[in-house]
Amino acid sequence: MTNLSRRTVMQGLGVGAMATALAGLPVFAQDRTAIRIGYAISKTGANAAGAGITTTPNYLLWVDDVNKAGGIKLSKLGVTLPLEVTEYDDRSAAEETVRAIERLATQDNVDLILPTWGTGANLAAGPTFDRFGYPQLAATAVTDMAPQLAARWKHSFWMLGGGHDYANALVELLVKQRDAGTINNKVAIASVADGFGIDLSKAATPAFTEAGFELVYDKTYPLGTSDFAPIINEVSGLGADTFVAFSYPPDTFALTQQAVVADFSPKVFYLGVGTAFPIYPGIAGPNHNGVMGVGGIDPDSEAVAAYFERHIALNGQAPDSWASAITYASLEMLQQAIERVGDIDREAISAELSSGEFDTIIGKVKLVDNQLRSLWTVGQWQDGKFVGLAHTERDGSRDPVVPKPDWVPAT
Amino acid sequence: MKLAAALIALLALAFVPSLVGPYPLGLMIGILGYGILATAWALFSGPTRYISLATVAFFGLGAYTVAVLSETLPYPLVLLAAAAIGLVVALLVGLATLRLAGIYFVIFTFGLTELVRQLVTYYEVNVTRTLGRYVFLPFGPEHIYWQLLALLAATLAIAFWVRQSKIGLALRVIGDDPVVASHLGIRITRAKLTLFSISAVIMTLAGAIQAPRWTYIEPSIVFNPTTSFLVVIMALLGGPNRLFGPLLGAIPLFLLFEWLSANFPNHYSIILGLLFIAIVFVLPNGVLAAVDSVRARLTRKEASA
Amino acid sequence: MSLLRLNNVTKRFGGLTAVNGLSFDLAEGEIVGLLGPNGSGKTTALNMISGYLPLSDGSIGLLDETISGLPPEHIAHRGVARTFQLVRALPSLSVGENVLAALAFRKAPLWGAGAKAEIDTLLADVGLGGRADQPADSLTYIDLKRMELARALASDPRLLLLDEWLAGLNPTELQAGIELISSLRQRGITILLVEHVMDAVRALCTRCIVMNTGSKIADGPTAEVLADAEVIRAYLGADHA
Amino acid sequence: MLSSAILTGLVLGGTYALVAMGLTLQYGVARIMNLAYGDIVIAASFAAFVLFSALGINPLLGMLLILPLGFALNWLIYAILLQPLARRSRDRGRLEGDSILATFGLLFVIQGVALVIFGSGFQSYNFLAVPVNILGTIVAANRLLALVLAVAFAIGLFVLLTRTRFGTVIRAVAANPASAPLVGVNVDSVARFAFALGGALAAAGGVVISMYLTFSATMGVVFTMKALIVVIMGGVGNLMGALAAGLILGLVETLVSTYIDPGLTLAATYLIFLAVLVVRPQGLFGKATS
Amino acid sequence: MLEVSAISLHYGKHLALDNVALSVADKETVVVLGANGAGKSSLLKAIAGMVRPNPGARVNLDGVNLVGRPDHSFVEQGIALVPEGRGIFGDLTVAENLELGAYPRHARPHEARQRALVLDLFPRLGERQQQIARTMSGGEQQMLAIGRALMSCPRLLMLDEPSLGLAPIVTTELFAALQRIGQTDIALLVVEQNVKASLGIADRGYLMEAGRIVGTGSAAALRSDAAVQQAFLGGAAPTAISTGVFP
Repeated sequence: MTNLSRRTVMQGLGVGAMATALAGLPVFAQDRTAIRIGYAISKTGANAAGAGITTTPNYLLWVDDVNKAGGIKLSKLGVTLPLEVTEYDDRSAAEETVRAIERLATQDNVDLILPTWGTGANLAAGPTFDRFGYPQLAATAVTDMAPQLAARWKHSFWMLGGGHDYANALVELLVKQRDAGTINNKVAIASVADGFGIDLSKAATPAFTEAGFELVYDKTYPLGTSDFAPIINEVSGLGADTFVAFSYPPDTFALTQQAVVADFSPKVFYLGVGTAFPIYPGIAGPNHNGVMGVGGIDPDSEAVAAYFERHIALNGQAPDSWASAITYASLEMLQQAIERVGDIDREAISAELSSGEFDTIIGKVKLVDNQLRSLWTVGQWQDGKFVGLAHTERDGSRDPVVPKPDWVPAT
Repeated sequence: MKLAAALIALLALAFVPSLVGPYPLGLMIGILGYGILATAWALFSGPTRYISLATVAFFGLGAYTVAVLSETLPYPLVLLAAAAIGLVVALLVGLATLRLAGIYFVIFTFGLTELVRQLVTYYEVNVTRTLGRYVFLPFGPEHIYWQLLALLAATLAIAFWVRQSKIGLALRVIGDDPVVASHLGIRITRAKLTLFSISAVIMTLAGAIQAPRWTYIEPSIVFNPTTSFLVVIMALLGGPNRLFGPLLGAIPLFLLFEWLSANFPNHYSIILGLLFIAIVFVLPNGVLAAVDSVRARLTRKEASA
Repeated sequence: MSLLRLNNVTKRFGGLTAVNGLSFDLAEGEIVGLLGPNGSGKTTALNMISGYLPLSDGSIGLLDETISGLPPEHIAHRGVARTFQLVRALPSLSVGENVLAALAFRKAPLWGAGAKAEIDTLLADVGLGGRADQPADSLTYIDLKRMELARALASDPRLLLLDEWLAGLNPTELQAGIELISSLRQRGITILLVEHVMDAVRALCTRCIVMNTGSKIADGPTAEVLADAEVIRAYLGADHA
Repeated sequence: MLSSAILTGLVLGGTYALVAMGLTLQYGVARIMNLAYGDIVIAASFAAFVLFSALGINPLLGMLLILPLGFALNWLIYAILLQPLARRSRDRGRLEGDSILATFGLLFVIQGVALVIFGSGFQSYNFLAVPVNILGTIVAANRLLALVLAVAFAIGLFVLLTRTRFGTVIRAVAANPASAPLVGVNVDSVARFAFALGGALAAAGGVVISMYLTFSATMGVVFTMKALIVVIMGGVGNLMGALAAGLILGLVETLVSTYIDPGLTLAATYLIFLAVLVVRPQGLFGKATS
Repeated sequence: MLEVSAISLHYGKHLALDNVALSVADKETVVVLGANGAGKSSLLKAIAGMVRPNPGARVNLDGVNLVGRPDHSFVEQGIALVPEGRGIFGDLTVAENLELGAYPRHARPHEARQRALVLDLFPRLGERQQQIARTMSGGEQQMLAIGRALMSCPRLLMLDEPSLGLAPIVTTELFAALQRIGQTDIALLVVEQNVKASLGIADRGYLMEAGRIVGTGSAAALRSDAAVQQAFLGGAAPTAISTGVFP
């Protein structure tokens, strides 16, 4: 590792053009002792917290699971090889992400590259994955551009849907509740002024309006806001039974606390990223019960339960109940695709990912136009689990609890 | 003679993309990007000693200009528009900061960058209803590399010219004592605004040229305040009052970051931090000053030998 | 015709009136002493003439033109140069560059080879010949004063404002300093001198203006002014009369 | 509505002031432009979190442990890392440059250690999240605590600085360190004390905000920048200035959020900060230098 | 009381003090004369501990060598310096400046007594107790600087060009005050360009040139010496001193 990197630095200085030429030589099968996986992930900077919850632990878990099982079978080569990892810190900067992928692809010549965390970073990395022909399994990017992107970059796979998926599912679920008379017609929305919040609010605003809801509050707040008292104070006086926040984790936690303090307890309390995090019940205390949010899991799935157990055992923390399982599932797909191809043939692996059906912890999965369409879109904390209420392909396994229980005041 | 050497070096560097692989080229792009920013930063901040943290404001504006206009205007005009926007903002910033000095200037420029970021965000969110924008320009890394190389050459040429020129002297006088400067007949406002604007336009162009490399532009990517800090550190490390100082600060630091993040992805922060502290203690006057003093010691030894 | 004319010049800082209705004229070629106790407003007056401080009231004219309200660089371009009470060298520049800074930005700028010759001449004039390449911050106090004078002269002034330029010199140095200033008269430079060193005032000034608490209390030929009872009471004290 | 917005704003401003107060002491007296300040804040948040969640120690009691620890840690940081730099460069500009570089390094070290120990994820817990009704406005007790502490610290330090001999010594070192040895003041030890005291205040801020803000190892820089804005807006070294600036920023943020658009809160705070500096380049309570 | 010897001091490559020795007896008033750049200020700073001389230097106060101690401890031993430029705390009030003067431990018990002494010497400081020091005139600031030094109960008070930039009438007052101080138990070591006035209050004097002591003698002898007259009171070239009038 150290030697390799020293060489790399020399080349950066423009000294080692020769070495680069040599590095392009193919790796022969008989030399192969492992399948080399590379990834650059945000270990520092703004994205580190998100990556540390959803992405890194799952990469570690998958590598551990595979290697414990003896590795991945490459039938064409007649070997079963363990995974070997090269990891970099992209320092939460798009420029670093791009360069790290260039490095993994051309310098380290890894066999496969796992993507970084976040929508922006995955979009930034798209052309580079594409240029070097590596499949990109973007499991933590939410974008309505996914169909166009998948068409533009043939090796890219978009696993987490777009803003419309989540917004429409939420509206649909709420329409049922309204029509049943459980909630009134008024909805208040606060969105973080960042990629995720805007994508969702852009989809949700017209969807709510078309469904006949009255939007009594629909505003954005800047990334980094720490005090939500003004928003909660204003919203609590507007008579909305439904409060929706397309928020980021710190905001999600602060909004919950503030709503409890202000005793603003709407019948539907829906928050964005972070509700599905394992620490949410710890922060909200008994009040986590009945809170809705993005994502969800199938509480009755044994595969998911087993996955949770393995994740806790290895990482010391539970996975989140939205993108973690998807991330892990995307890795299972990758593994199965490799085994079906029987060799590290990235073109063939990509083709298999596009067309094949895979057996994962979230069930049988088949991509549609390089996109995972089988997603939990709305979840709710019920009995200590963040259970899926709405799914893009199948009916929810649980019914929503509306109205949610009243807040228990803190002591 | 020196000019000829510089041109040969430039020509040689222009062939780098055909000689090296994508990753070394990516490194070169990164080095050029930071080298340009640090040199441009030192153009104004070196002689005046006004530490500006507004670098990324201009950088980001450049990138956004490309994101907004690349579909509607031909590319050269997009760059021109970026330069014009950088110039206008630089003049506004320059006029607003005329009375500020020291730490007040530093934090003002930081606040200003954040304000620009907030306003861009607000505009995008509430007017265009999107946050991220996509830049699909048909540029490979080598195109970006060549453009950056040209911009770096131009920046160094400007820096060279400024050092020889009256305006360079004016800025040094202002940096030492603005009161004396005005009493000697120096038009302080004009001198400061001129160089601040030149420096800002270069930064804007650096952002504009690199935008296509990321495909996706959003405020948190292009207005990342860390960039401003890194540029200051690089320039200070190399020596902001020397022509090649900022560049020679950028190169080792950039490579150091790269090496650490690759070899110690989990302890990157700690090692980097310790190295920074060591640098302050070991190289108190910057890399070039250290090189000079070593060279001086060697010549003295030779002379005595 | 007068070169400089102060008409009812007033400066207030908050509630404090530092200079109060000061009026006087300087004729071309004069060396005039501006005297007064510490805090009587002399330096404030110089600062207003050079444009460093804006006036609260009144006006200042140079030849036929009103210069009050102009920024220092414009006043400098009209031929007013100064030194400062506490020497203000440009420490990161060399001695020569200190002088060049004045040459390059004066009304008829010098740059390049012509400037170099002029720098050498000016430095030689003040006794710093051959030291153009020395860093300014390595100079001693007296040499800094010399350099500052050379810098002021490099602006090619009509009017030179010297703020305690002779302070802190020992008697021998003082003698040399007096001769240097006296030689400037031959260049046709008018000099307004704020000074506490009475020997120098007596030797140099044909005329003196004395201020006390912001107002002018005496103005006339040096010998008369220094014998004035109020000047003795407020400024000189019995020992120095 | 207005009174509620004002109260909410003051409470938020209390957090800002509390976080900034130590920095104004560190920069004003010890002349250290401490870019690692926010990481000290976060470190204290982690300490409070560990005491609370692992040992069940109430953060208010935890403060009794964490404050002295913060003091000691910062005392050591100054003695080992910064004092040699301060000695090396008695002039302010040089020390500013050196301290920026050195504390930038320190920032990475502290952040790196926190990353190794706690990982990069979000941490949060609830303490004192009980509603307090003040004149009909509900505020969270933990946020109110921040305001109360900010005001108490500001007044306490103000009294210390203006009414005691030691306070006069501290102000003398702040105003003119070169002359302080002339009256027998050990500049090194006063600066060290001020830096350590500033660190203890940072730790106090960290403990309090951990009760209601979500934090992570990489978030220190957010607090550094907010604190710098407050310190500069208030006027360097001026505790009352920091208090006033913090409260003003909190008020502006809340009023803009309530009456204009929550999307413009941060833009408004930066705008007001910039406007203050354009009008008063030395900050609200700073002394003009000329 | 004060015995200084073998003081050499480098600023970079420049030798500011070259093996300087001098002494001040109890209650004595000593003046140091010399051209600008001769090293007079550096000498006072070295004696006050503000700069550290080259190894081997001795600043003996009653036989105890203070060299190497931290800068702030010199005043605690009884050596007070009024530096060039005065060094007052401009942002603090007059009263606070005086209070700080009495900061050294040995001075604290005598604060009231010393304050009375200072206010008696400089009545104007009494009128201006609450004024911010920076806003006072140059003469008043100089008085404050001296007053602050006196608050530390010094045995030796050193002044660096106290009359610099002061109006003649204030200079007269200042020297009168110094003379009164000289009559107390306090010894004075003064650097001055005002040769006439300083020799008027001094017992002894030293002549310095280019970092070295080149002569010494009683004030009366110096005053009447023709060579000193020539060198310091006009006319002669400074080289007259270096020929070694007082070997």
